[in-house]
Amino acid sequence: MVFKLRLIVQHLFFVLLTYGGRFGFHMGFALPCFSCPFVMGCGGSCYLLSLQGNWWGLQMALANWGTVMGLQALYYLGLFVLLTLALNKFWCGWICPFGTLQDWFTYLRRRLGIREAQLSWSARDRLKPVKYILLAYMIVVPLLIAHAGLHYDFHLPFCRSICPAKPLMPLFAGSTRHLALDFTNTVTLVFSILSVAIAGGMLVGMFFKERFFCLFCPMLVLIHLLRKISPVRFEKEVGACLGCGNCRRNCPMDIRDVHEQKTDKAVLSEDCMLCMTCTESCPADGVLSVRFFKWRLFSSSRDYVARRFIKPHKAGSVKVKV
Amino acid sequence: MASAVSSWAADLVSGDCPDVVWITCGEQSRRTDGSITQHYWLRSNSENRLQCFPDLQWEAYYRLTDGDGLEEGYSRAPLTCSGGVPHLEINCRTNARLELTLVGHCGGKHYTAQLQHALFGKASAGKHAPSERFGELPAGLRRWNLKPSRRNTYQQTGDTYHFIYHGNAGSVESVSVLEKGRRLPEDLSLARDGNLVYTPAHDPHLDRSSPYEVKETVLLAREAAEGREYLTTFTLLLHRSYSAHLKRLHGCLLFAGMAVLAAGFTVIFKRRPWYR
Amino acid sequence: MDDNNKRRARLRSRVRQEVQTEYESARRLMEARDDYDPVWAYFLDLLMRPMDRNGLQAAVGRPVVEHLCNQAPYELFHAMGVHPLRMASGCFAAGRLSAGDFPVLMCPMLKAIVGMQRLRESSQTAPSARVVPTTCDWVVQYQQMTDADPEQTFFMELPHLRESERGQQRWLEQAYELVRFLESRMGVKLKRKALASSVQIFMRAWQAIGRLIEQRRAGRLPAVWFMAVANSFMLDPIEPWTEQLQRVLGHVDAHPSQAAGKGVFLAGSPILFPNFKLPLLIEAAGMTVLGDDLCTSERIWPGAVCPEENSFHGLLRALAERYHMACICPTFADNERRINTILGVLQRYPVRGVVHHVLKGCHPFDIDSFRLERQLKSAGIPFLRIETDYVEEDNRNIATRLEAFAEI
Amino acid sequence: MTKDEFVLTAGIDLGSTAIKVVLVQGGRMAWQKAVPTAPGQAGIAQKLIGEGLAALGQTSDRLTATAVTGYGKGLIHGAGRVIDEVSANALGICRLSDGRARTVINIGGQDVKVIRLSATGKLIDFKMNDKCAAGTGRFFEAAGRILDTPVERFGPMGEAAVDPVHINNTCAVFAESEIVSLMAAGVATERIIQGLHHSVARRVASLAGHRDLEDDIYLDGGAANNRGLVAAIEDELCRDLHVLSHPQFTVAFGAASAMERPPTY
Repeated sequence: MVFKLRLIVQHLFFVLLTYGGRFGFHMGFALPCFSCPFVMGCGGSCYLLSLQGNWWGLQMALANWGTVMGLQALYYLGLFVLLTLALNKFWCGWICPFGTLQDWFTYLRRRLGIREAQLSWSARDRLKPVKYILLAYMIVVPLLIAHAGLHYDFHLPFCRSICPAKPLMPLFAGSTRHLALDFTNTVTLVFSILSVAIAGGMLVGMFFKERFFCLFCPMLVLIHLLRKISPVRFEKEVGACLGCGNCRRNCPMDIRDVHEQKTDKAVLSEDCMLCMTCTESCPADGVLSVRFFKWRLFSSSRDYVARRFIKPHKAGSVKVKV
Repeated sequence: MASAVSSWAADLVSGDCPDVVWITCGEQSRRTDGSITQHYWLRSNSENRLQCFPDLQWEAYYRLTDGDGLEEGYSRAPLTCSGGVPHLEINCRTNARLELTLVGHCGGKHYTAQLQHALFGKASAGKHAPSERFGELPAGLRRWNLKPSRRNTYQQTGDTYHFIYHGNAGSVESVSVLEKGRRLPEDLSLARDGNLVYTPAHDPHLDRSSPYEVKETVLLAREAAEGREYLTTFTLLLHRSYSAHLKRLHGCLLFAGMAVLAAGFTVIFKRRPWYR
Repeated sequence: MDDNNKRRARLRSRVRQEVQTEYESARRLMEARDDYDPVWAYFLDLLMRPMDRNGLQAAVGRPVVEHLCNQAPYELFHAMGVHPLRMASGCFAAGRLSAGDFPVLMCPMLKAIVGMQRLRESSQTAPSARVVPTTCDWVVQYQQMTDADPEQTFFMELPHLRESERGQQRWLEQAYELVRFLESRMGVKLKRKALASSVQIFMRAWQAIGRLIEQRRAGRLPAVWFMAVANSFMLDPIEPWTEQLQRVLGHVDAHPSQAAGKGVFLAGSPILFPNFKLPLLIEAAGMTVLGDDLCTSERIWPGAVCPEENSFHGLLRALAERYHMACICPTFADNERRINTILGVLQRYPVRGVVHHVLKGCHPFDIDSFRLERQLKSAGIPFLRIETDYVEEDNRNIATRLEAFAEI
Repeated sequence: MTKDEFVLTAGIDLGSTAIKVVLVQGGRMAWQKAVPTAPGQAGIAQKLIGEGLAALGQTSDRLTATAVTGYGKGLIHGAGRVIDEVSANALGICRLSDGRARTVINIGGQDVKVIRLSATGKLIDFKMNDKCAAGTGRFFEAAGRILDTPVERFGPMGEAAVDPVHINNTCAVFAESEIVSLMAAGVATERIIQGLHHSVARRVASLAGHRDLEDDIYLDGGAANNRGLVAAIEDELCRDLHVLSHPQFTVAFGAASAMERPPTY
């Protein structure tokens, strides 16, 4: 069962990326997933930090780009591109610890039998450009700091003012520092208020809507930019699709493109995180399939849906995508 | 150091000697092998310039303590005279804590200027080579001893620093704090056994500037014994406080408040009004 | 007045006699086949049940709710302890009872349904409720045609535009309305756990049918028998029916029949017992029907109910969407995916042509068949449209065409 | 092809209105005869074959095989091969037109068929009218009874007619009443007959449709002998039609010549 494997991989990486640093395991500073560097002893650092960072990121003055630090910045960018090419959106659906955290909230909600808060199609479409705005914000502010003399306290703008992972993930390392309001000066205060407020809102959002933050996550944009040259392919056999809508309803990201696609094969959209829930709940044989180069990792089949959604012969609740 | 430096009297009449002398940080440069070189200058508060003598009577002792343990004795650092002001530079290959002590005398005044600084060398390998190994500091030297603690490597306002004054504490006339040469109104009292606890106040200007901004606060102890005057200074390179301004209660309240607000909004508005 | 009633009573008893003989002869026809086996007897018995509703009610042991098109989720009925009876029937003789009130050129199935309704009304207790999804224009007239009690009839307004949020949302509201209607009629509260277990039970039936469809695609099961099984769906409680289906699977595995001649895909208007005329003619013309998208055969189970979550709303939403989105009834406005099933089967199985069955007077399927014909012919797939009704008189004409089609 | 010279096959077309028998030798129609349908078709067919063999001076053992087609093909048992009439028609018209035919319109006794075929005579697609027998042989018989002129004379009389009257009913039943009213109005029989031809032609044209009629269109079946009808259909279809010498026997000929070709599936 794919979703069982996914649970194992998610939780393995959650432990590795949150506590790995304490055992000397560190996956570098260019991970395409939200492994938050503010967690003491984290097992790897999210690339967004390096992107905005002043030593090896956009915030470095133009002059330094020629020096050792410039090389380091390119090194991190190259590492990020390599990692993204290798696993594409698997980073989001299978590895990102913050995604795993959000999934826990969803399991909890489902266990309590509470209904998911549905977004209307128009509301969902209005949310799509938010992640581009956040990405722009994350790129422009460091450049302003480096070249336009913006005050240094605006450094790491996305991490310190928007990202809910910064206040929430360190809780797993026992530090509530990032939940505190920083009264050092107005900028740090505004940033910390924003950060804590957004984290509070996201916490509830995660509970009621599956993978709520992933709707706004700029990492999706960065990974999506490399989809053409990445070997990972998510394809739909348009000719055999029954149009039953399972893929659209079961998708944590409420993606409609997979269901509505009637002409071309590629259905890896910008929001998709390759959690393969749609492929697991598609009752038509061979319609949806995920490929890596020429190997088919997994494709939909009627027997799989039967095995997945039918509990063996004892009464009781539906064996649902837990 | 482009900043104005009080000059040093040409002759050695004790009247012309500067009242207070302390160490200040110069710029830091990173060598190709990743190690960093930190420049230090001597500054004084009196108007006559601090002039290098033909035969420098200042000695500089320094000790680098890096992550894996204390380095035994002190080493001597070559003091040079550039631009008429005594100057020295320390090269540090790995992350280490520098303890720098300069000793000198002019006329009847004996000066001791000290400083502790955290240096982050990222050299690929090897320990930093001491220029000239030297045993202990000269005996009987009046100096401040800052009790090392993990928190003090990154000196920041609002932290408490425990000093022990080596010299006969009884004859210490006054202990004062100087900023850019001006005496701050606080007066500190030295305990009988020479212990002093000093907590630098937060500086709104420092808070408003960048976290890497450094404010140099000098701790001065005047002691007069047997007709000589001992002026011992310790330079604290204070950054703005890293965690003093954090208010976790407010943060948690805001967090909880937002969560409740969002929950209310979601339950009321965003869950479609279904028949059930 | 009473001789009028007497005359009507005499007509009704004669029609009941004719209906009886028509069902009997159809059954004997099936039993006379050389691949007949006692394992099919269960399904043939079930197929005789629509005539006597009391028999069905006794067998099922639950109050019976009649329903027409199968867009109303069966799981909802089952979870509320009610048994849905599909009123659809292919009995020509029953049509005579209602022939006087309808135009000549009209969907014969509906004539048969109304006829059977009148037969049942006279002899047995009237049904306590009737659920009618508003698919085509004639089904919508059902309540007025049979001037049934509006209180007993619940129209589920089927949104004809499926891939729009409004459409899906309105159909989900209809599902909630259906639950409310059944609760008020039956006085039974629908609980989440019951709904969850019903979904499980029907998913097991879906799985068994899935394996039967695979056997059929491989040519090991004649189309007529598959249609017998499909038509008997919900004429018996679902669990025994599923167990019997497992036995049939064992039987077909044990001695499969060899597919003779060209593989053909049967599409179009529903084909109902006792009127298996077209499948039999196709078989006689030397072709085997490897797949079909009739809403009384394979299309009773188009997709699978895969609920995203376990809450009451989640289950209901999964049910509503499965029965609404996966149905290919031509009355839907956005029905481009209907050809997908055919192309899907054509790619995987040796199917070399499509026979499109149109009941005379069934305009939705008739008009849709021209679009389908254009699409299939552009894809180079032979296509034959057979427009017929429940009479046997044009068998020769159809047989000629089918034999010729076998040649293409 | 010496081998073909001596092969003698028989094709029997048990149509709804007439039984047609053809003897084929060397790919040519050697002998053909048609008799109206009557019960005991098997016996009639055998008798006709015997008559044909006698006419050709051949003995029955020279007959290598017989093929049966048409509505009644199930009635004769023991025939060499049973072929459906649409494929037989396609093959027959292809052989008789030396491969030029692409479309053939067959007006039979009970149905009208429009068949499209490939150069080799293989069936590509076909259309048939459904139950309604309007515009078929039966229709002309009924009209003949009312006008009490034999069907054979319909052709010349129709051709001779100058300005055909417009008969808008194609349904055999209603057409009769319309013909009676026209006769009462004193309209000349020729004009009525040509009017009938045109109404049938309209019916055939609507069935055939204009889109997919490929060129070299042939017309066969019993009604094809009727020159007036052929002219009317050409006029309605705005395409020129070819009619062979014995249009009624094309299907039987196709069945007979199918013996040399192995069955398709």
